[in-house]
Amino acid sequence: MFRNQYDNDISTWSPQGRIHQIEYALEAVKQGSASVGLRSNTHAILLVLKRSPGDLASYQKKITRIDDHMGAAIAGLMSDARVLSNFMRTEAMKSRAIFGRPLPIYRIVSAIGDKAQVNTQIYGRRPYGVGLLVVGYDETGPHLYECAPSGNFFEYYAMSIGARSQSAKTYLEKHYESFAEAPLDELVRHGLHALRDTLQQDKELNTLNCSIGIVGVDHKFKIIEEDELQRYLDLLDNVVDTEDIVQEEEEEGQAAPMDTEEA
Amino acid sequence: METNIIPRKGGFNFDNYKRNLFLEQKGLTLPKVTKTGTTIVGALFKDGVVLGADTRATGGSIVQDKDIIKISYIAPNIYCCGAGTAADTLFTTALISSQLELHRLTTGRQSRFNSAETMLKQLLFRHQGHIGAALILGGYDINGPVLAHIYPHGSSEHHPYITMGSGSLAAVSVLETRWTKNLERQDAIDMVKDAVEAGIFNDLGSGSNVNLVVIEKNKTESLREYSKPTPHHPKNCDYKYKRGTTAILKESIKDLVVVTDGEAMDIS
Amino acid sequence: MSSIGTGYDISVSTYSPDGRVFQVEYASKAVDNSGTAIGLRVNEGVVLAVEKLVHSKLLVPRSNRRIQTVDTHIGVATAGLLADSRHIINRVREEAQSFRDIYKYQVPGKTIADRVGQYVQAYTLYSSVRPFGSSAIIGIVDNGGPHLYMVEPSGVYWDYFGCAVGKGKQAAKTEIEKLKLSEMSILDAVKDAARIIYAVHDNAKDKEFELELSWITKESGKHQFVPKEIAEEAEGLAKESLNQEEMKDD
Amino acid sequence: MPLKPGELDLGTTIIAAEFKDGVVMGADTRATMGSYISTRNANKITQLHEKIHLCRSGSSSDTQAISDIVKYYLQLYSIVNEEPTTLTAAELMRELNYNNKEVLSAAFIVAGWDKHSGGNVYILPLGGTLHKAPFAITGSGSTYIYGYCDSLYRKNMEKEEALNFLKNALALAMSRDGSSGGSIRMAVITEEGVERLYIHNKDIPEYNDLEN
Amino acid sequence: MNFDNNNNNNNFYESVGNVTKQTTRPIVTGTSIIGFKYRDGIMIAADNLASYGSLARFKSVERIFPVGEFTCIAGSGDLSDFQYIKHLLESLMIKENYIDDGHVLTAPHIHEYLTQILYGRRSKLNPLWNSLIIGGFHDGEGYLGYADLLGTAHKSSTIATGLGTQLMHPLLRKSVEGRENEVTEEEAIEIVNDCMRVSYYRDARSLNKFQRAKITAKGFEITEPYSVDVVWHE
Amino acid sequence: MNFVPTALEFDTYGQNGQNGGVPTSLYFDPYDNNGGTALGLSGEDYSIVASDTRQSSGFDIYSRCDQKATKLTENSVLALGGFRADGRSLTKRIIQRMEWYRHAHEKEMSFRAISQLLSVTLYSRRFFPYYAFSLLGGLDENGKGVVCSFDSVGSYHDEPSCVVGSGSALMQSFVDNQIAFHNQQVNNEPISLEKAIRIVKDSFDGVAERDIYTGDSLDIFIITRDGVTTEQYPLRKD
Repeated sequence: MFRNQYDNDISTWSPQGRIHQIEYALEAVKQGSASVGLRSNTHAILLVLKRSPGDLASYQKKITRIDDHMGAAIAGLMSDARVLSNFMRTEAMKSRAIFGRPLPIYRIVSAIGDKAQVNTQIYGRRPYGVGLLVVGYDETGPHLYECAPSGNFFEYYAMSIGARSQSAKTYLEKHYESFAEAPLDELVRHGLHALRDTLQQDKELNTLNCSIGIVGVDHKFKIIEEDELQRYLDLLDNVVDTEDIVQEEEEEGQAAPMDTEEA
Repeated sequence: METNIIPRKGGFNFDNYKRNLFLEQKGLTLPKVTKTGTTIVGALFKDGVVLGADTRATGGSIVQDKDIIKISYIAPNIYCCGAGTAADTLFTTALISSQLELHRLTTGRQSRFNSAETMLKQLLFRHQGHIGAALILGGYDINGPVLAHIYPHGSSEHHPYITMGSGSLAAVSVLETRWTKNLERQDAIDMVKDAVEAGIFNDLGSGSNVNLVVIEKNKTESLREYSKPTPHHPKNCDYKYKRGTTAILKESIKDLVVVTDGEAMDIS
Repeated sequence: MSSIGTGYDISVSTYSPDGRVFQVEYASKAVDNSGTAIGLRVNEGVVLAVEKLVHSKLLVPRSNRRIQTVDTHIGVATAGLLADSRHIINRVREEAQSFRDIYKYQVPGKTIADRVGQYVQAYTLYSSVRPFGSSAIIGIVDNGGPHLYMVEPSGVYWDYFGCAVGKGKQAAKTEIEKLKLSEMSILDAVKDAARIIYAVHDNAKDKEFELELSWITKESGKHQFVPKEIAEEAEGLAKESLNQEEMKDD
Repeated sequence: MPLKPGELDLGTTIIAAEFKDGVVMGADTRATMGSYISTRNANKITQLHEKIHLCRSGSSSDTQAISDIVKYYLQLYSIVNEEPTTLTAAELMRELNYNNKEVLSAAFIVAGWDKHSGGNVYILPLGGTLHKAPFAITGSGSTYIYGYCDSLYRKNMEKEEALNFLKNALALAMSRDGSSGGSIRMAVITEEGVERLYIHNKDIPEYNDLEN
Repeated sequence: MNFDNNNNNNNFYESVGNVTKQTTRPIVTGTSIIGFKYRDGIMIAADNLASYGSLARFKSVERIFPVGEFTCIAGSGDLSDFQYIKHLLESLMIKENYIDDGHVLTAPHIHEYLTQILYGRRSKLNPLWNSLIIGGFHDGEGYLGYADLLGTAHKSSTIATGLGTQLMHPLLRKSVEGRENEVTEEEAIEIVNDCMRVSYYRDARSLNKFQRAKITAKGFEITEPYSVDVVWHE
Repeated sequence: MNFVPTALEFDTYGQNGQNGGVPTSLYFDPYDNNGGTALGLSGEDYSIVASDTRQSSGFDIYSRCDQKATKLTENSVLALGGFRADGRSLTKRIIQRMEWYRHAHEKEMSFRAISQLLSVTLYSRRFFPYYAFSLLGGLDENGKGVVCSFDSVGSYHDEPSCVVGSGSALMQSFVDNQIAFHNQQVNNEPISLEKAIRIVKDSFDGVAERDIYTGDSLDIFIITRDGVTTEQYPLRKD
């Protein structure tokens, strides 16, 4: 790994105008397993790949419900994610309490961005090591945002983060123009395709290693996993038997240089 | 003459009132009186006067009586609506009406509105507001139709339309928008009815039905339950108790009549 | 003198022997790496324009704005680290609000520029923080008319007629200097702002960009994005003039 | 003594003034209970004797009771003696006011014309004193017009002048005092008799205070 | 120097250990206000008087103000608190505006917000001494809400505050209840005039000079101050 | 004396300008009572929560359509009497706490858990109480109808039927007799849901006759295994 005298702390600029610590934090996100998000004109969905630390452990939860109209997928340090999701839940509740309205999605992601930025400017702090995909449905329709440890956040038609997310992005870029009008099932199918592209060879999605979050018109945010998931997986062609994959997933988990999904 | 004008000291004293106040402060609870949280209304029309009242009497937040009569007889040509403490309005008007009756028997003439008004206000002033009667006095005498209000402290004034009681603010909104000079009889009746209903529906102290009295020259008409704006729901269940519902804790039967065998009737 | 490797350039609380604070200069580098932002001040108001580089086609157009409103009468265009820019804008908003809370009217340009300058400068004083990697162009119309300020990572700010920051700032400045800003209508300023952004955009290095155009007219006194028709017309003209330039070059 | 609970209050602005031929008197028509206007067209100018009237302020019941008593005494007096003077009426009022000051909340202006001394104005504030004055104002609204009256009152005004003075003074007080308002009632008392005037609410002069 | 208004501690007396509240009693006050639904939306009215005790002190006080394009607030009670609330809402709307994410605070949101503010202050025993009417147009229909110094709130098709609860509300109920979608604008104006006339007749803290606001699908419109004809029977 | 307009909201001055219009003393009372009655009763497999919709203060009706009962989950409904602002605030707080419970446990709170939560929440304000009389109706973990009534600082207990609010003294004895069969020897077969609803309506008709703070309209929430349904019923409006 490259090493220089400017990458030790968050309060130092490199001569090129970069902050290496932020860039390293972005790497932490890539250690996490992949998450994919995409939206149509009516729905916004999340699809995640879950890892299990071992046979005796259950699969990590990677999608959290924030409110009836909002949910988030996480890639990176789970403990940081927990702090952020609690923050988001509190803010969402405040909005309902004070104004009686669901919190607009833009506002929660910008609040997270602002919170994250502070950690990139003060010595002794470290940036959050977590990337979020936030989906929500508010008065202005469905939204998908990505929040990064740098404090940046962007609104996308579709996006993926985490390990090998580039493959998913390639898929999404190829198909995103058809998402707007796509019915929900079609949108999920695209999402699963993109997610499958992040898998290593001869691994497949199954009801254990995958979960989906859906929100949209007249559709409260709902996490779909385990048996319920089968219906959606059936939308994909060539589903491989579950048993084989568990083993290999595990290996991938161990291969990570830093146990990013376990606090 | 000069000395006569100085009112004598005493005459009327409020020691008992002061004593009661003192005892109340020390923790004594005085008996509760029924107040007619009330809407009473009166209005002049072309050739007469209409008086109207609701029929609810309250004690605290409880309806004591759903159909109380608040328009009292003073004389055949004079009636009076009362608001405030129910007993006070009842006894004040009864006292004055009996005095007027005697006066009529003595003089053989129709009672004058002014007599009734003056007697009422002087009685109330003497009691310095401790008789809680707020009255609307309406009548027809040789001066034509007259309407006056009398406050518990004893002030009075003549006006073409008047309302008093807890619902008076509700009722006044109707009168202020609808009263004009020389109303027709029926228009006046409708207006007074609506004014009382405004009190019934908007003031919790007033409720149930509307009673009216219309006084014209040589004619007084009492319209009881002129309007019943709050109909009664029929019961949804039958509340007849089955025989044996009430527990029998003890049973003892006593023969109150002792029957003794007499001698056989002679049927021979 | 080269800074790298001297050890005088890793903390903002360290001067180099020749009296420079390299960390501030490095922060400015971050600003220079970003898409260009310019501001023009004419008699009728202020125009702000930003070359927003689009790093992915999955981005939702017209979201993720780099020009933001503060209070009602202030527009801020930024260049540099986006998150740092937001931090500065939030501060401008807080300052504007605190001014309003006390004095119950809109904060004047000089006051807001001064308060923001002080705030940014404070981040150049302590080793425990780093300077902002962002420059903010503040356009404002107050009682004294239109003003244009630019606050740099050092905390320095000046009142400008026209200013530019970001990748194409040199080229943009040259273009701005050619304009007769004191005689120009605000509609022309919009057209020129669009033209300049198109002109300085480097097609070879950065593929896509989105033009953000906003103004504060003296007439409305409000900061708004330039209405669609006017913006589209300006953008059309800008593209046209770009083609003509290219043809000339050929 | 303050008002008893629930007592009808003549918040009131009342005024009377001597002029060339006699006296003029004026009053607003508002009676309140708290901020509720229980009567918007009250009559606060009461006749005591043929050419003696009074303006009432304070408790409605107290002032009515006292004026009823004095009215009765003056009737007796006029039968036994001669036509009472304004001063006699005022002194009777004072006597009752003084002897019962602990239980009354009443202030009066007595004004009238008599053949001995022409037009006279007397004022009886709370407490039972009696004062003679060329003009007198009292009631809650009067505080707003002392300056106006002090600067504009002149002796021996013509009738129209005097009425105008009254009207403006009352209008000014009524426009500022929430407890005064409604229409204006006025009375002119001269050797010839009593003339009653009524100025409709709509016709009351307006001032630029509406902008302030 | 602390100018933070939300703290309410920016008080001189604080420094001498004597905790005072901003409004323990109303001083400069406005009287009753009314609001009701009609066919096109909401109609609100308030007179222009600020009383100081019984003194009619200021006669051109505007007690209706807009918040955004489709909401108007009218207030009775203490006017210093009312001005504070106005500033609060102005600041809030500025914030909402610059966030620029397409979300707009509408009448129900503002109603909820004000209720929370009022209830919060009453719970600190430091009330904002007002009764407010929130009139707006939202989701294709009129919205009318009430909130007061205790944090009590409700929605209704007719609302009146202060003495108007007793004086004007009966008239409103009679003319509007059950006919919310029939009352025309002309009729609504008549209703306002009738109510304000009664208020002028019977409320000693009122003035025959008032403003009317309507909030419809087209936005809000607040009239210039005007008066109604009155009748006095000699 | 009742004919006087009582406690004018903002009229707190020297009443007749005798103080030169300068305000005199006044203290702030943070509480009000907005009236209203709520009834809860439970059967074998259902429970009912009913409340009138009148909101009042003093002798004034503020609103004729103010819902006092709130559906919390598919098997619990909360009704509140007393001070409405406190009631609103309390409801909001309970709903928030329930939301955190959902976040933590990914399921709805049970009826028993909610009643405990409500009690704790009320007691947390022991020395500045919520002036709200609460009534919680629903189904317990076995699907049996339960109703709990709470005082304003959190004491609570189960009852087959209970009444809170302004008309409680009038209604309680009636429902005790009709629902819990107090003082009835022979009639104690379980009451069908349909009959229970009729009794509820009659109870409110009766109370609306005699309690001035109860009236206008009745909201009836019926909680069964299939969820919560509602029904409206008109009451006296005077």
